[in-house]
Amino acid sequence: MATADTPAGHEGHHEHVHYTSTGLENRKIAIWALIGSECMLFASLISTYLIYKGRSKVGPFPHEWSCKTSNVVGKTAELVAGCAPADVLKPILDIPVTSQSTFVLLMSSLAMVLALAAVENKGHPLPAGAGWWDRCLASSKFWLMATAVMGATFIGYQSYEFTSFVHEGLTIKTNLFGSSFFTLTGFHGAHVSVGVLWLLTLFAIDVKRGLKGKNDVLLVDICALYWHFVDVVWIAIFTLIYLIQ
Amino acid sequence: MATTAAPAPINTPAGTSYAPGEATGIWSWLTTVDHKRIGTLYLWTALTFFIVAGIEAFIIRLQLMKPNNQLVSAEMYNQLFTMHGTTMVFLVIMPLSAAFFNYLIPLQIGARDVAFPRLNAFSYWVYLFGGIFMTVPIFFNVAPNGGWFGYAPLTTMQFSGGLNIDFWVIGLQILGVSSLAAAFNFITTIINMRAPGMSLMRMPIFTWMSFVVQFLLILAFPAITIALFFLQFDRFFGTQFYEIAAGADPLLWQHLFWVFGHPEVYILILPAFGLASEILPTFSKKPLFGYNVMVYSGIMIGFLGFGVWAHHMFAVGMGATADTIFAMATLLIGIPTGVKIFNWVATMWGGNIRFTVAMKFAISLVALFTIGGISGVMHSSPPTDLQQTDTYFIVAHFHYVLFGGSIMGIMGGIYFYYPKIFGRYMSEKLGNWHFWSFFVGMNMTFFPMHYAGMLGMPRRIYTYDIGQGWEQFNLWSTVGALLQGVGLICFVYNFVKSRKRGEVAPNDAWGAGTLEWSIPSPPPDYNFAKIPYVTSRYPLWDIKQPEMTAELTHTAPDAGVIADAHAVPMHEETQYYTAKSLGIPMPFPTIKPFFAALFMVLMMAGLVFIHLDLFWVAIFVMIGSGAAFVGSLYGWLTSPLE
Amino acid sequence: MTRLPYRRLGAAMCIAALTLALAACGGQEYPNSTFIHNSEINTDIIALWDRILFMGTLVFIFVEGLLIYTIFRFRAKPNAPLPKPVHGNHTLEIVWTLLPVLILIPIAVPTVKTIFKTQAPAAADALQVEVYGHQWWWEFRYPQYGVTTANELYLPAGKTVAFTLRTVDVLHSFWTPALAGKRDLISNKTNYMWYTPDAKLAEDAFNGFCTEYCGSSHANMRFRVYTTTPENFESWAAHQKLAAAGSPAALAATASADSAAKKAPARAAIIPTPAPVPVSNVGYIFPESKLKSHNVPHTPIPASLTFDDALLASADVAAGHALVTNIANLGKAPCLTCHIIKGEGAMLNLSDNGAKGPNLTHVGTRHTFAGGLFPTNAANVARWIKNAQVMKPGATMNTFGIGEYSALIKAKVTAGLTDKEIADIVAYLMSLK
Amino acid sequence: MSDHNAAAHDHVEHPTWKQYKWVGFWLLVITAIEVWVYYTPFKESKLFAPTLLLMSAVKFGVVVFYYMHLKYDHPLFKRLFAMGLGIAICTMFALLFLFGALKIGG
Ligand code: HEA
Ligand code: HEA
Ligand code: HEC
Ligand code: CUA
Ligand SMILES: [Cu+2]
Repeated sequence: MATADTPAGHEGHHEHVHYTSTGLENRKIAIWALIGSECMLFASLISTYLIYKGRSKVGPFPHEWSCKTSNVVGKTAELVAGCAPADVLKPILDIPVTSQSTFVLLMSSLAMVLALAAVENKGHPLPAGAGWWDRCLASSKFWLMATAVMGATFIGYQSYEFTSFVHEGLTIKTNLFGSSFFTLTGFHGAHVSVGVLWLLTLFAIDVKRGLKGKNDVLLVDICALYWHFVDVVWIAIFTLIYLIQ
Repeated sequence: MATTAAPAPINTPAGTSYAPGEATGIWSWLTTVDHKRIGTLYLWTALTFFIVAGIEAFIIRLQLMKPNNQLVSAEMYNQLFTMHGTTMVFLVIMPLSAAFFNYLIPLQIGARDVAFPRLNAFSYWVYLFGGIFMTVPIFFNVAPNGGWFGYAPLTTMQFSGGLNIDFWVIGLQILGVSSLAAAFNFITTIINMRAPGMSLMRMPIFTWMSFVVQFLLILAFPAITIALFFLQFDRFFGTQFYEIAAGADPLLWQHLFWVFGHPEVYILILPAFGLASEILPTFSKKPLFGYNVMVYSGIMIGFLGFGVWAHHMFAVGMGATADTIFAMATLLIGIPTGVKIFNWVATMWGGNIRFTVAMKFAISLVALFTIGGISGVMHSSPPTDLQQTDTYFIVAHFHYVLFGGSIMGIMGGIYFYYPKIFGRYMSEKLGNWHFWSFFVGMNMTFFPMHYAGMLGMPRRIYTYDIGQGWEQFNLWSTVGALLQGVGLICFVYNFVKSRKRGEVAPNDAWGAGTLEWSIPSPPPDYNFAKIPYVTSRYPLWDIKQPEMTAELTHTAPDAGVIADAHAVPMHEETQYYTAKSLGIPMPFPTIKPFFAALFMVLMMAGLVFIHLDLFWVAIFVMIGSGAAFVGSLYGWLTSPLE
Repeated sequence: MTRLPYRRLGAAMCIAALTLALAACGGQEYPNSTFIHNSEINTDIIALWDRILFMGTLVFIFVEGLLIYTIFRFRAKPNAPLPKPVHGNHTLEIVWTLLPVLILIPIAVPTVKTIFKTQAPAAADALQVEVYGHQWWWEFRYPQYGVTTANELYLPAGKTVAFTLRTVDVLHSFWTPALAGKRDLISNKTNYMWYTPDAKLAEDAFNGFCTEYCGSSHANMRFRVYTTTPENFESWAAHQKLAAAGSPAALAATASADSAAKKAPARAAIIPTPAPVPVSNVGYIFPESKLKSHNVPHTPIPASLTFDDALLASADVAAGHALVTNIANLGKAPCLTCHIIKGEGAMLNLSDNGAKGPNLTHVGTRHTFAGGLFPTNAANVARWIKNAQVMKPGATMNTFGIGEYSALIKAKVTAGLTDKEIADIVAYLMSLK
Repeated sequence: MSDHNAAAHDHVEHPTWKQYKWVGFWLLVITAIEVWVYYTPFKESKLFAPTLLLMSAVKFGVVVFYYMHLKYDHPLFKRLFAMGLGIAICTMFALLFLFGALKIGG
């Protein structure tokens, strides 16, 4: 897990390039194994959310809910505190806002691949007559920062969502929905936050001494894999939790 | 750093427990990143916990020796069996297996180290601190008391308000970090650090089984991690995952636990299977029978292991369809396991069997695991399981597989690899005492439990009434446990004494065929002076007894070789050199993983203060050690490895 | 090292055989054996078990036999040539992959059949019993009869019983080994099971256990099942349904000679009740003489918990009755805040679901109490009221004896009952037939 | 750094901006359709959930195969990922089935 300024692995120590059986980098294998493992982590969280969906005894509920059109599995209306059959509870999940944050996160993945491509292409001089866009594409700093900023924006959206839920009376303690929703999206948010810190670290290294060379490509690559995975998890969450009732 | 002149060997060892030229002293152990030393640390620590958990078991047995006994209180008993189970599973067998993963995998695949040596040290320290954190409370009568699978809602604040369960839930979370970190490490190591020519299908079977186990770990642990997070959030932050009043479903915990729990039992047994598969061929003087099938059945067991978890829940009323599905899936596991049993017998068939202590342990694994497996099949039929579940019949089953399987296999492994690790043999005489008292004692303890269970004795009861028909079985069990205790004392004495006084062992202590026996005992810190080029499954037999591997397909060393600067044809090494004189870069010793582990454990443990009504202390400890943890991690990540 | 351990192996086998022999013919009774055909469910399970045991034994004999033969036959002999290095044999390996399948199919087929048979819905006319698990005692309700009792389950032989299983706190599991398999009691979930105690069972008593770990006194959460003839059962149920002896309701009932219990609540407030009147006909009660030794609890009474038994002899039922049922004494003896005594304490309006403790209406007819831990007699009940937590670890009932240390409040009880008062209460409770 | 033995890794074609931007484009388009559909009467249809699942599976696949360059990378990574994902999805479905929550769209 050496970061860029370690002497290990490059800068003349040729013998230190360890032989590996597959020719692949250790760290890349490890990150893919980690991603495989994370699948199980999020599967457990998502399953819990879906299992508990509709089992809360008190509101607020994720989607539009009324005592009459109860989609609460096996629960009768009087279990819901203060619910008269005519009441229609407002859905608490805000699809338009979440669509925006989803959009931001998806675009951050695009920025991330561009950052990786920029690091990979370091050392290849820009073609003659390259426009501002080519120069932009070649700037790993720009794309790393862009990804981090978009990640942070996503976190911002999430904080907004969480606080507005709390204002509407839904906290992690309110009901099963609150507990499983905040825990699931909170775990995802924590992953995004770690990713943002990771990206900022890479950015700092890039500013300090420039990211280039095989080892640095790897550094950015494993971060990118992690980042995309977090994005992919959100794709699942957005559909399963927000859109499908 | 090409080697210019042949380096001068340093003195050959006279059976020291570490190779000559290596640093000694406490500091060298705290800072070590050498997989062999870390393996040894795992071994010592896990054996210590074995004694602790064994004494707990022994007190359990004393309490149950006669009806209406009043040796320990109900509360203490509940802590004893919870800690006995938890300790045996998480602090004894898993780490004993990890000791072998650490020590053996790099040696067996011809590597100089694991993929991430410092992460490896980190895993060990986390295990040690986590283990201490979980074990110490029993001396203050506040140990976990929810059973080793801690069913909700008993473990929620509402029903277990004390600190007991806090230690359990945080402790397991800590141990999970250790296991996961180690698993990523070994997956990478096995995939990527094999010597040239060491294709997957040439890997020693122990490495193969360990490989499967690492996947079980990374795929099973997340489920319990999440289940534990829920419980932790419930207990500390007021979430409602297991809050009955909020409409929670206690089966959520059970399912998440057993989604982890069943793969876990294969995590416990496969390494022992691997060790037996090394021992049996060696002492039969025959290659392992049906290597390929052994590999595939191991993979099969691991894979099927993910589809049977609900067989622990036949009594919860899942419905006939679900019961049927899980029963059928469970029955299927008997097939790959049976293949293993038969292949082991076939390995011995026609061999020249030498009854060393290691061999006896390995044979008894085959014999005893079969018994446990058969009772497993008896549980897998839901209607009959309804008479068995949560009785001593289950206790009999899992001790036959865990003691008869895992412990017997691992004990065999210890006798087998002791000469490699410490450079000296363990005493066979004491070993025989150990073996026989274990073998007889374990049958005497656990066989009667089958009867007790089928005759109606529930498990986890601290007392039972006179005249229920269980007295004689319990008495036998207790006497058997005493016998096992005698065996354990023989073992501990043997283990400690032989380090200094055992017969000095050569490289190849037993005439085995795999790579680890081609280097000195104990191995030098760099393992292989020259990385060997591997051309078959038993490279050492290729040199020493080529007739034994004649049937195997070999690759010529130069055919399509990916040339590594250090790879040379298979050879034996007898001399010690220093890594420096050989120009082998070694990872620097570093204390950073130790501190990272210490502060991480402190950070997680700090939560406990909340329930002592010391909110600010908790915040202080957690933030303080969290910062120190990040600091250590930063120092670790930014300092060069070698 | 190469010497063969014949002698020691022999010794080991002798010991193993001895264990077996002892187990098989210890000359002891196994009252909780799962191998007794006492119900159709158990008969099905035993049939399945026999089949699996047979298959298992085949595998056992085959594998262990082969193993022992192999290690004896192929033990190393001096100067033996190197064995033939056999690496595998496809045919053999296929054979022993298929062999287990042949064993497993005859297990799988009857397994599936039995699953569906035993989990089918119960017959519609079955006797309904609602089982409620409490830390650490059992509540049994007979909704068709309006009866609620604790720790002792009466069943008519030959009639199917449909159980509805629920818990009020943590998980428990309901098990009578000699009658049927177990089923868990799960929070927020209702489980079902049924079985038919064989008609051949006349007056038999069985021990039952909680088999899901449920905290401190999990081991002490036992119960008894009494089977009897359907007539006896009806007689028992009819009486259990009535209000407690001497309660306003019961007096009203006796007053109007036949079952005028309907009007009872209205009169409850009016009629003063100085002393409970012993009941002449208590209906059927499982005869004490039919209890075998293993049905009678032998739990040791904690030596630290003393009670002057002489007080019990001179106890005053009326005083006890007043202590328990007079609302003025509720601060001192708040029994009726947790326990129901049918016909008493109407103002507390406690429902079955609201009662934290066992229904005491006919506690005097029960042979055991506190989760089947003790025989119901004055000496035991007195100690129980004095300090329940000493009698049963973790018990949630208050400690009442003045000067006793209460594990619940972690302090000595100052405002409680004197031994005399306890004796009176006990006399009253014992009169509740 | 040119003489390394990681033969497999470096010589494969990596996708470029041209491809990346199309992937990004489709991700956006599909998300837009998902959200749009949510506000149409189709939401009440039985096909709503399966359709959405399909769409998100496509998004999932595109990111994994192109952005995470699994398509171009060593097959080992595919296996590592597929194993985790496969077991995770199977477990999830099994759990939902066991809890009677497998009524997507219902
Ligand atoms: C090392 C650990 C280990 C291993 C390997 C196993 C292996 C198996 N286990 Fe066990 N099990 C436990 C550890 C283990 N178990 C523990 C700890 C518990 C209790 C947890 C708790 O409640 O605390 C438990 C509980 C448990 C239960 C739940 C019981 C209950 O609580 O009601 C069941 C039910 O199906 C079960 C089944 C099996 C089966 C079918 C196997 C199979 O893998 C066995 C396969 C092996 C063989 C069958 C023998 C060899 C095969 C042949 C010789 C071929 C021919 C044989 C046949 C065709 C039958 N186990
Ligand atoms: C690997 C796992 C493993 C191992 C090896 C063992 C080993 C033993 N186990 Fe255990 N056991 C479990 C795993 C294991 N167990 C689990 C998972 C449970 C379930 C827990 C739960 O329900 O939650 C359990 C539960 C369990 C119970 C049931 C408790 C209950 O339900 O109430 C019993 C009862 O007899 C028991 C007994 C024993 C005994 C006698 C041994 C013996 O083999 C132990 C032998 C060792 C000794 C007898 C120690 C002797 C030591 C000395 C004499 C001192 C020497 C000191 C020095 C040298 C310093 N175990
Ligand atoms: C806090 C509630 C509570 C109060 C108040 C209480 N009890 Fe109890 N009682 C219980 C519980 C709970 C049990 C069952 C305990 C067990 O078996 O684990 C019980 C059990 C009993 C039993 C045994 C019943 C049986 O069949 O098992 C008797 C008798 C009894 N109580 C009498 C009394 C008397 C007399 C008083 C008043 C002086 C009293 N109780 C006050 C909760 C209470
Ligand atoms: Cu109730 Cu155990
Ligand atoms: Cu299992």
